[in-house]
Amino acid sequence: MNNTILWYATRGAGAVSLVLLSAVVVLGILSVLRVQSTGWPRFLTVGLHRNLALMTLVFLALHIVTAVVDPFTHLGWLAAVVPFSSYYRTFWLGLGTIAFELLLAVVLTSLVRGLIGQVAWRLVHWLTYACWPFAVLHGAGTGTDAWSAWLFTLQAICVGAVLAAIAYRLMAGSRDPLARERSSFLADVDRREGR
Amino acid sequence: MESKNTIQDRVRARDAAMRLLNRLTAGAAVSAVVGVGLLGAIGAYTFPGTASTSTSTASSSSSTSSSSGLQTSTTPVHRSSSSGVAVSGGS
Amino acid sequence: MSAPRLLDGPNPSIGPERLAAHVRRLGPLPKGGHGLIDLLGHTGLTGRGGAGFPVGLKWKAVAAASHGGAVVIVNGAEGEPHSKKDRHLMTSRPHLILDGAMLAAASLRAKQVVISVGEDHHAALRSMTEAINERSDHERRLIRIVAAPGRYVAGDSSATVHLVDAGIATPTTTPPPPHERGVGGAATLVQNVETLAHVALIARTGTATETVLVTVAGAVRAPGVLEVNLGTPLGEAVQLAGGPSEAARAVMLGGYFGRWIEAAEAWSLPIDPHGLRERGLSLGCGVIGILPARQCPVCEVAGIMRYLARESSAQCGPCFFGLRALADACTRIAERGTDPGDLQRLQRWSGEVQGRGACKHPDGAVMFLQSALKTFGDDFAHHPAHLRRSA
Amino acid sequence: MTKKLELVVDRIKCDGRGLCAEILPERIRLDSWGYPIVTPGPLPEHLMDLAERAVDDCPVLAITLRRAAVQRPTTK
Repeated sequence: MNNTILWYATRGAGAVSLVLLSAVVVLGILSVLRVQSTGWPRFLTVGLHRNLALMTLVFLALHIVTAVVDPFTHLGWLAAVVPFSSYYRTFWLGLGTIAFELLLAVVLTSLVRGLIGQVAWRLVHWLTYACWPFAVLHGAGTGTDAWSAWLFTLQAICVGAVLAAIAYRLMAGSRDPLARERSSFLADVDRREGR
Repeated sequence: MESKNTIQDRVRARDAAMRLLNRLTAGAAVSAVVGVGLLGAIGAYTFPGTASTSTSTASSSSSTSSSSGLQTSTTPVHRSSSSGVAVSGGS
Repeated sequence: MSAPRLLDGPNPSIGPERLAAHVRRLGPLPKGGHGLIDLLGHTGLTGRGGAGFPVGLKWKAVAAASHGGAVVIVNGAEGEPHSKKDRHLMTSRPHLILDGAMLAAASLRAKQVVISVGEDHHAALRSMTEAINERSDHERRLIRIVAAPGRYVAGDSSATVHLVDAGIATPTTTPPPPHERGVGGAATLVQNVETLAHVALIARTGTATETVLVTVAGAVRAPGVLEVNLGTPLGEAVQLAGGPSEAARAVMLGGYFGRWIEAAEAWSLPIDPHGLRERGLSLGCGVIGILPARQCPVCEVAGIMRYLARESSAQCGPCFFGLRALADACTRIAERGTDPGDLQRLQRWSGEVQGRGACKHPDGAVMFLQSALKTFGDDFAHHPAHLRRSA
Repeated sequence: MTKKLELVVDRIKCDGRGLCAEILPERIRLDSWGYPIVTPGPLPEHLMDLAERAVDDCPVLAITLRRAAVQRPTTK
């Protein structure tokens, strides 16, 4: 098997994973914002969010495996699991390892959400906001051709889309129609110690 | 109460959306696979190195850029140049 | 001799009866146990907090689910705006309530007795606290008091359990009901104070008590708490409260989760949980509210619906939004006059709200409104626009 | 004892996202305020997959499948 192909596959899969991950993050935010329209019910956003998340893992696997087995970079499997353990671009690669492990945690907990409960699942899911930036930095730092116009544009689009979604979410506030009244009533009947 | 009719409408809308979901997912999968090849090719094309190698890379990869066709005769060039990358990357 | 009454003994208005006097009058506290549970079943005693659930059945359920760690909650929150009978009993006969609580604890092998008293009912809080201090060390170790927030849903059994458990008086999702899984997951008996006072007498005499506490409110000369014999005609109770202070239009029986009855029909009704149930009515928490003829029932109902909407804990959407929509529609009819559209909406929304809360708050409010629409049908159908509001 | 399952909504958890009604219109509709009204009773076989989908997709885990239960006595 030709090593150069591995080398290119690693970078291609990496870039595709970043695009997919960004799309997943945007879809996740859109579902929180209860975006819908005729022909686009809410479960479509959620379903796509889930499917693309799983797809991201597949291409991430391709990205990592091809990188590891490429005898030229000879990273070794350790670098794939232990952050900052590779001699090659230690820092930037370490970010990628962290991002991968965070994403793994987020996806796996989502698969067993019913077992671990909504609260725990939600806490872990917030890690997405750590995972995604790590992934972006990893791409920018490690990508040999990070600054080639192509990849740069791609990354710019991803970052722009996600930041826009986050800004929208921050401006929108809670979409739970009961959030305000519920908390004000709660405050009125809360008799816990130390309050 | 809900009239039978509107329930049927909503069932139809549900089925349509389910189909759309499957199509979008499949589409994403295909374009992602293509993307790997394409971006790989672009990677090869914009690969740092001497003008001569990069142009030779360009001709070879652009001829087969769309996807998986990269592993044609151009390999040795890339091998050498990619080793050059590792160095330049390290610097 | 006739069966003893809750308010026998010294005049209730002079304050709490001390332990010594209480024991001198009624004798020592008998033993609880399965015998008592069966006895309560035979006497047919029903809860006096509002739901009227058979006491024997509830104790059996707790005993079955209890594994030596049951909890007894004495519910004296009395969040019902017009009801005064629970605090009246707590301030006059605290030891009768404590006796009932201890009998429940003994019969259910409970390790904890918690008395929930409305935090604004200062006299009741003081009376119960002093009474507990008069009891034996063993009992004092068992019993504690919590102050319940003065909100309507704080009286709900799951809200009371939540308050004791977590310090938050909001209802929680049932099933499972508290008598299966309550405080700390243990089987929990939530019983109204008056109910437990009856238990204390039944355990001593071995026979059913024959009285009930009611609060007569509204257009009567001497509104207040009365202890009347079961089966007493409602009109007689109203006479005992000084009689109507003016021409009466209707009677609200059972508080804000109760029913409206035209005055003419109401006077002859027997004050008796079973008798009323047979008529599709309920004594509820024992409130008998007299609506004067000069007052507009539509405005009165609108005001109460606004109150009940405000009192939703805003945890369940159908309850919060549904009750608010119903209250707004009632208020529109009250202020701008009848609109057929609003009358239809009241019916449609009632159907959408019924049975769709974690607790019974939405159901109680909707049944109250339905009874008002039935009793005051004409008033709702031809209500002129005017701005008279009732609190 | 049948193995029949029914859908149950936790009214407190539910915040009216409405996905369940989109996924299973055969059994779930939304009230005037966007909260699900579930047709009571056990689910027919041919709807089980969609019902499970509705349960899995609920963003707040408010709707669950449970064995068609007997009514418990409830107290206030």
